Amino acid sequence: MSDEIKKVNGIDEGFDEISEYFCDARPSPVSPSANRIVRNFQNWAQANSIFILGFGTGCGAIELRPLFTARYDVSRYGLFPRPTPRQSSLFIIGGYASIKTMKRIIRSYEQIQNPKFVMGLGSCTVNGGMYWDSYNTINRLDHYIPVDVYVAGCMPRPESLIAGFDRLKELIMEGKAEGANTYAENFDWYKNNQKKIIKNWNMPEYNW
Amino acid sequence: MMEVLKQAGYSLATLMVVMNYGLLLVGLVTIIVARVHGRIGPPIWQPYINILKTLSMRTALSHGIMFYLGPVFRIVGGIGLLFFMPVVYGSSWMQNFSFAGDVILVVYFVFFGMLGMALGAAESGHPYSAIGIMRGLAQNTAAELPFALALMALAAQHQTLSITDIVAAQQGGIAHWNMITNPVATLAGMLAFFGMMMHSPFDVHLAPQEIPIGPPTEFHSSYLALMQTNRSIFHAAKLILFMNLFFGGATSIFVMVVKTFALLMVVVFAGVVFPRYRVEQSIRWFIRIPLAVGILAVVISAWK
Amino acid sequence: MKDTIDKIRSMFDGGDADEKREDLVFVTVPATQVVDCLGYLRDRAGYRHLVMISAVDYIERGVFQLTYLLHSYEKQNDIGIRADIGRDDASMDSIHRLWAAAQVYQRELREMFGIDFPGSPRVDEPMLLEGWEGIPPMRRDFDTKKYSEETFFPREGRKTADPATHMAEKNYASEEQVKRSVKDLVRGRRKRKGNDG
Amino acid sequence: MKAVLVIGLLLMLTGFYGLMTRRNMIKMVLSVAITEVGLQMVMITAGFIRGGTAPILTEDITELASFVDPVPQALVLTAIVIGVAVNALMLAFIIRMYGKRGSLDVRDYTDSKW
Amino acid sequence: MVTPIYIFIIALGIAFLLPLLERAKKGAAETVFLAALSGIALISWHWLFSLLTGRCEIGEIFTAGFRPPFSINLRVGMEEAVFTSAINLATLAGAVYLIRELSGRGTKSMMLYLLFVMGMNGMVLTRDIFNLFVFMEITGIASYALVALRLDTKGLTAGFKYAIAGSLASIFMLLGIIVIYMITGTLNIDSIASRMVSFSGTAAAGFVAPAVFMLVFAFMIEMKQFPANGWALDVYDSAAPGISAMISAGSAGAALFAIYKILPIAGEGWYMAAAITGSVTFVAANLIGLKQERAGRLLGYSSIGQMGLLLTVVSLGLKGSLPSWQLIAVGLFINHLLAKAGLFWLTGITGEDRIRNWGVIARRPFLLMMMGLFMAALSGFPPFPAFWSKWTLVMSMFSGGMKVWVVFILLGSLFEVAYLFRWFGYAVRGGVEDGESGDIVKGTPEKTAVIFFGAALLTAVAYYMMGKMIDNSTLMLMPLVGAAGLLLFERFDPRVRGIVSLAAVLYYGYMIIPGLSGMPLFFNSFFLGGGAIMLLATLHRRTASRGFYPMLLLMIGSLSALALSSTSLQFFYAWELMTFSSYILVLRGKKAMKPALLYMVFSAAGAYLVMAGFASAGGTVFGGAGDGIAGMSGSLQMLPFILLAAGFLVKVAGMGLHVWAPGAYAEAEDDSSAIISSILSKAGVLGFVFLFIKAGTAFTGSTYLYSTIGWIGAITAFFGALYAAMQEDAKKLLAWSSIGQVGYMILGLAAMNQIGWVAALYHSVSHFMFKGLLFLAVAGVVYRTGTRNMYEMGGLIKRMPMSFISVMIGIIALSGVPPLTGFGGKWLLYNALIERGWYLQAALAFFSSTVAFLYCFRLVHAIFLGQAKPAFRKIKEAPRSLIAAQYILIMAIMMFSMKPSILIKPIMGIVGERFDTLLTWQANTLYSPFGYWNGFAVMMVVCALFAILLVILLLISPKPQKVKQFNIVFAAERPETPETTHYAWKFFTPYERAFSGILKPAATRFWNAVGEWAEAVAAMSRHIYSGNTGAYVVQIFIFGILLFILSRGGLS
Repeated sequence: MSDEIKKVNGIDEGFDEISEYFCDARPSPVSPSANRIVRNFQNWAQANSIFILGFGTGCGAIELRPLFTARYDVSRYGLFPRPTPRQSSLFIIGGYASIKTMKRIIRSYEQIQNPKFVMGLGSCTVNGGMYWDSYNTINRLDHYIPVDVYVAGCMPRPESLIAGFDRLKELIMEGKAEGANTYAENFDWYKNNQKKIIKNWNMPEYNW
Repeated sequence: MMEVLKQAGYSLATLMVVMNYGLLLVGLVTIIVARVHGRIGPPIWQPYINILKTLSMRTALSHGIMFYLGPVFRIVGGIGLLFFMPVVYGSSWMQNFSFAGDVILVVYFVFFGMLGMALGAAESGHPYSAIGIMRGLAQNTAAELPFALALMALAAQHQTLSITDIVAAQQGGIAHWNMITNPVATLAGMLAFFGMMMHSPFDVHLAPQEIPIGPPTEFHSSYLALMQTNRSIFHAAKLILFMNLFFGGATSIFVMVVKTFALLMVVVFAGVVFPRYRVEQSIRWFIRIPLAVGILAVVISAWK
Repeated sequence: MKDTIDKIRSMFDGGDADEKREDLVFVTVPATQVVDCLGYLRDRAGYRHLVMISAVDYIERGVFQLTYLLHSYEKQNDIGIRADIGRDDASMDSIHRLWAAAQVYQRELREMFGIDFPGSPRVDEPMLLEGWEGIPPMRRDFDTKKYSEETFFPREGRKTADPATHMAEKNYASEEQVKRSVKDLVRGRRKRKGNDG
Repeated sequence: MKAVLVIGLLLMLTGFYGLMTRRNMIKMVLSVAITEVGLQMVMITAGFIRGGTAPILTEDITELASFVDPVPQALVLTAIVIGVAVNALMLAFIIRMYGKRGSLDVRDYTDSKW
Repeated sequence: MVTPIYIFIIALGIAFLLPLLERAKKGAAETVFLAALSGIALISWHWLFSLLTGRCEIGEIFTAGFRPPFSINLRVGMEEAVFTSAINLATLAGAVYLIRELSGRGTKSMMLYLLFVMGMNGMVLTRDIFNLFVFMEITGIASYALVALRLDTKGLTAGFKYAIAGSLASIFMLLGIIVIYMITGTLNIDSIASRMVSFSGTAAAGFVAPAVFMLVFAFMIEMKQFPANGWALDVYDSAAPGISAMISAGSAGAALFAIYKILPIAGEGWYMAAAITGSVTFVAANLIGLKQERAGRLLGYSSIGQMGLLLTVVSLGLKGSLPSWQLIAVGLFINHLLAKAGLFWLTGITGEDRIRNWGVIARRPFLLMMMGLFMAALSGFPPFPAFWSKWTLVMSMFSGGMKVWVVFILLGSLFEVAYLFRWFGYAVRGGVEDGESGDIVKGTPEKTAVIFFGAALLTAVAYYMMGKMIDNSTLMLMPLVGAAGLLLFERFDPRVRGIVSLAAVLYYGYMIIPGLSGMPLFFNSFFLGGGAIMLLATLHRRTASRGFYPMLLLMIGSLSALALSSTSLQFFYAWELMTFSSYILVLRGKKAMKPALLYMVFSAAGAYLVMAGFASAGGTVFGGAGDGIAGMSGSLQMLPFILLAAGFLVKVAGMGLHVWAPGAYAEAEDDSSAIISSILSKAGVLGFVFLFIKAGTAFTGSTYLYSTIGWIGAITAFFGALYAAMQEDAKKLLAWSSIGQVGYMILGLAAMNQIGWVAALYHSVSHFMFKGLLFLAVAGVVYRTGTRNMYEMGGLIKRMPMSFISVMIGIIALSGVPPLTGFGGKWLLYNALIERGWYLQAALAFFSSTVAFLYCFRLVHAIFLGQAKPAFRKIKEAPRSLIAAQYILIMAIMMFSMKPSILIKPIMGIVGERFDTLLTWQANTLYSPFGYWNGFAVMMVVCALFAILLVILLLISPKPQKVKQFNIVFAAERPETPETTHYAWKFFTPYERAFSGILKPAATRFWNAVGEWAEAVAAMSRHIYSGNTGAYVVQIFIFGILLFILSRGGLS
């Protein structure tokens, strides 16, 4: 906020934007239901109704579109696109992620509610792919947010993605896709890694 | 007291029937849309899974008290709309609380949920929510114009505002339906119906591509579950309202299912064929032909 | 075109024209003359469109070579004005008053090469490298691989091959095999010979 | 008598004309004065009886009817006095005004208008 | 009886003695001078007193011991006594006012003043035509000199102009006199009149007409008739205000009296010509006054206008067309005398000639109050004499069939109201333009005292006239007494004043309400109860709030009186009182200058329509009291119905006549807005109720008229809602909403059936509750945030939760969503309209009520929801008294929502058996012929559902994490600032675009054009007053020609 606007609004010197405007609570892991039947039931529901938030900054985004067309039609498997992180559970990172993009990825990831899954799409998310020695592109996505499934390829075909979804469903059913809890448990490690590359942080620790 | 409890129990049963019916309808519509697109589509019970899934979310957040209450308002609006209407004519248990008010009550109650939801969505502070609400409200009010005219035409025709009486007047075969006896009013009502169902091409308030789904942008977890449940009830309730007003009501659940399904199909097929209107386009659309039809309907009905 | 080049050379101490194509000529002028020269080209010679500004790091010569590429709609040809500026404390006159669009290029050059354009709007705001410290990444003395390895947690197991060898193996496998087998054959014969011997 | 009447009326018209056309304030006052003179002449004819005597009661008066009507004469006297007073006052104003602004043109004194 | 000769003796004698006295003792002259004036005044008062008490007869005094026609005679009759008393009173007061100035100029000025007074007395008293001339000249010469007393160029010029015009007048007068003398042989007015009659048909008749013409012409010039009055304006403009006051009040009065004596000589034919001249002058002067920017000249225009009106009244009275014209004339004259003099004196005190700079007076509340009082008197607001005079005038004119006259007179009055209150607006709200902020108006004690004396006298006369004119004057006086009583508390803390007002209202209500029934009961409990709640809300005031509580009390009281009125006059009296008090309340707003003026002009126009309506109805008893609950009286015909309905439509801001309303509602102070919008807007509804009761449906054209009114109501409702949705200003939004909501009430009433009336009355109450609630809540917000632009607010729910709840309840009730009260009104309304067969109107009303959702949502969203702004992150909840008032209203809303029967049943009783009974109650269900509504059940179902579902949500939902305002999914970005994230500005742009075709402010443009045309005509025509003496002379001659033509037309 520029000084001028501050003056107009009468904001005093000690005004801290971040703490004023953002919730500063840390995330805490929420363990799944203790009852096995309930847990399995919930996992089944989670696995059969996956709302996708596509993060299409990389070239992989172009491979997401055909999934919803007549040729591949993932809605058969209970997968639907959803435009807002609040309602989604699967976060697909569509390719290379630059530092600037990472900031947005982290923000969106944190805004998804607890059982949340991440799919890394393409080699770039795996090890940097063809941008492996770039000064501006990350190499390993899983050092910044927990990734459940990687779909390798440059770019992977939609069929590969569907295979990835299958794998993800298996993981969910088995109760192994607990990325959100991992993130909350290793919060400091993730934040360290994130802050190592994002120099002007300018947002709260955790974006609720 | 017992009467009241009995009525409450009956209404609850009705609610269950209509809710399940509504959920299946939503699932079916998704499938139909998919088939039109040449896809297979999700299973018909997908709405149930979706609700279960949203219910099984482990965290939630709240922007404030109105945000928290918004979905409650919304679903009260939906259920209330249903509760103030007789669902099946002549049935002893599907009359709900229709003794509490006539069609004007029902029509105004449509806005209860909308307003409550709008308050909740607005408290989230998300600009897209506000934009979505603005669009939704703007378009809905425009759609009310031909609907009000159609309603007045019916009132003029039947000299009553009670839904039960309107349905009663339409008994005795298709020839007595308002669709036949007052085709112009029916036309006006149906044109308004497009807007009131908020289905494509009148779904600009959601517009996933420009304002990520509008008012519910911030809602999630159990809030979303309530809203999805409400969506099915609300849809079904609106269908039942129109069925009662123009298409002779229903004498059994089966007839109700058939008629409301047919009604919904009109909207759905129109929706898959036509692209989305912009807000001012849809408003202008309503204040042109449907308005003219509505006025014609009133004039004709009052003439009689 | 020819006249224009001559004019530039006479008026702004331009060097020899480097004619790449019939409709693309580069002229080098002293850095101090660039703004005047561009102004002349824009207002008098009809080169109203600034196509781009780019820089090349000639670390060997110790200079950045800036290239301003202009286009004339009437003449349907391009002129590139080149200027060398020193690598140390690289600074250049801003031309955002001639073309407002130039500020974007200048911002980029500032960010990627560290060339300063005093007075250009928002020139110090980064476009991409938020909070970047150290030498700008496009300078040739910046070791991007090293930086990447230090910063981005490289995944173990990545194999890097010489592209030429790799492509030869990948695409011309049969020929390679023949070669190798011939080699092997020769070697084997020798071996055998040796064994024999 | 008629001649006096006609002259009086003519003088009045002259005065009116002057009042309407003159822009010099003194001339305007003069016009008023001329009008008044004309008026007085008209008035005086009102009570005049040809061959009558002055309306002064002396002892040898026999016939009251031969008196010139005294009332108009009284009126004229009053009118003259008042007229003179007003004219004097106006001239006094004009002198003051001239002292302030140095002009006699009435068009220069339109400070308050509209 | 004291002989009038003493007056002349005192005046002349003292005048000659003054220089000697001054030489003998310094300062003695002043004392003697005042004593002399007092003596003169005492003589005239003595006459008046004696004549009133009948202690003596009308006196004829002969000079020189002969009977007329041989000598000059003076007469002291009732008229003379009244006029001399008034003139002498004014001149005495004026002398006190002027005393320092006069003594500063030496004894000569006092002599002039004495001569001036003597001349005026003589003009009134003498019955000799030539003597009249002499006195006129004496007055004239004295006043020429007095005008130029300051010896500045302006004054001298004015004196010169005055002298020229006076000379012309005297020339014509003498000419006329002499011719008349020649013909009749006498100078006595009475004898001339009697002898003139006998000349018709003889040879001398040829001379009569020109002679009479000359005479009348001369007096017309003296009466400053249009267009021969430029010089007079310059005189008022240029002389010292104290002198102008005397010329305007005194000499004009004397001239009026003179012409009153002269006109009978001129004969029947001249009455009409004089009346026409007078009314043309009245209209023209007031029209030209519209454009006037200088106080002195403005008052000049007003004076000339008043003279014209008086001339009209006198000549019509003499003609015999106006019964009780004496009362009208005396009322108007005394009113003019005191009020105009008072205003001139005020001008003198402020020393400020440009009305734009009159903000200086605002620092002296006392003077401002006096100014307001004089303004009210001059524009004919009750209880001042002009009000009664105008009322009687219009009544008599209508009954005499002079409708066109009424139109002109009311038009002129409207212009006068416009410019006077424009001036007053500057005084209250104008501030000081030239930045001389340290310049505080100081009046010397005697000047202030004189002004106060004038005002007191005016009030006394008003009281006297009121007692004479109105029935049940004690009751009608109550509001004024209350307000005046409250003035005594002005020095106290505002809270004390508020509590006293509250107690007064409650006590008053306690006293009167038990004795009432029917409509008066309904409206009184509504006005007084509502007023009490709103008064409670004003208790948060900490600022001085000068004059606020008296005016508020006056308004509430006048509303109550309105409901209690039982005659047309009482109704109109209360109506005008309400208009004036609410105008002052509106004007108290910071930016209210223009809106308040607009409000005043429209209200005045509406009031004139109402007055004309009453007049055309011809003495019909109008009002609520005394009306049973059964049947309609059916005593009104079409014309009065139209006029009254139009007048009330202005008040309810019916579409087309609404342009005043948004500004007035919005720009008043925040808590006043609540009162004005929620209570005052019902005054028009009340008017319609009474009107419809009186009119019934039996008269010719009733069907069309009612359906026209119904359509206007529906269209008003629609456009009110539509415009409300487009406002950025919270109070403007509510203002438009109020306009629309009142439209529903009119629509309901116009349906003329039981349901419609129940709907309208029910909706009145519920509109009062929710609109009061909303306005108060918004007042609290505006009070804290200091802005009215909704987009500048946002997210206040966290800071002001109580206000939020108020607004939420308010909008749910307003939008008519069940289960709150608003729905009942809508339901009843639709049933009424269907019963009436007004389906299209019903559909339009329905659509409007859905459009209401738009602004409802916008209001609550933009203010309380969305993004909180950093500037408001520390603001507190609204003041407690505001909140308390709101929660009383909320409780009422909840109660009536839960059990609508406790409100609807009494209303059904009040509506009574005027119509066929259509509504029936069965337990909690209300049945109409078409449908049914069980408010209780709806409420129960909704509450139960809400509770159950809330519990369900609490059970199924994980414990939510509370987050802050920027924790939103912002397309993976973070919001930059709350200002750019809060979507509130131009909220319904698409709607605006879609409806752009009908959103053009046609009415505003139309009225703007009317205003501009009026101003343009004024601006154009005032250029004839070029300030050039020569041109004035020409104008006098032109006027003469016109008058001649007029008289020819009149005589033939």
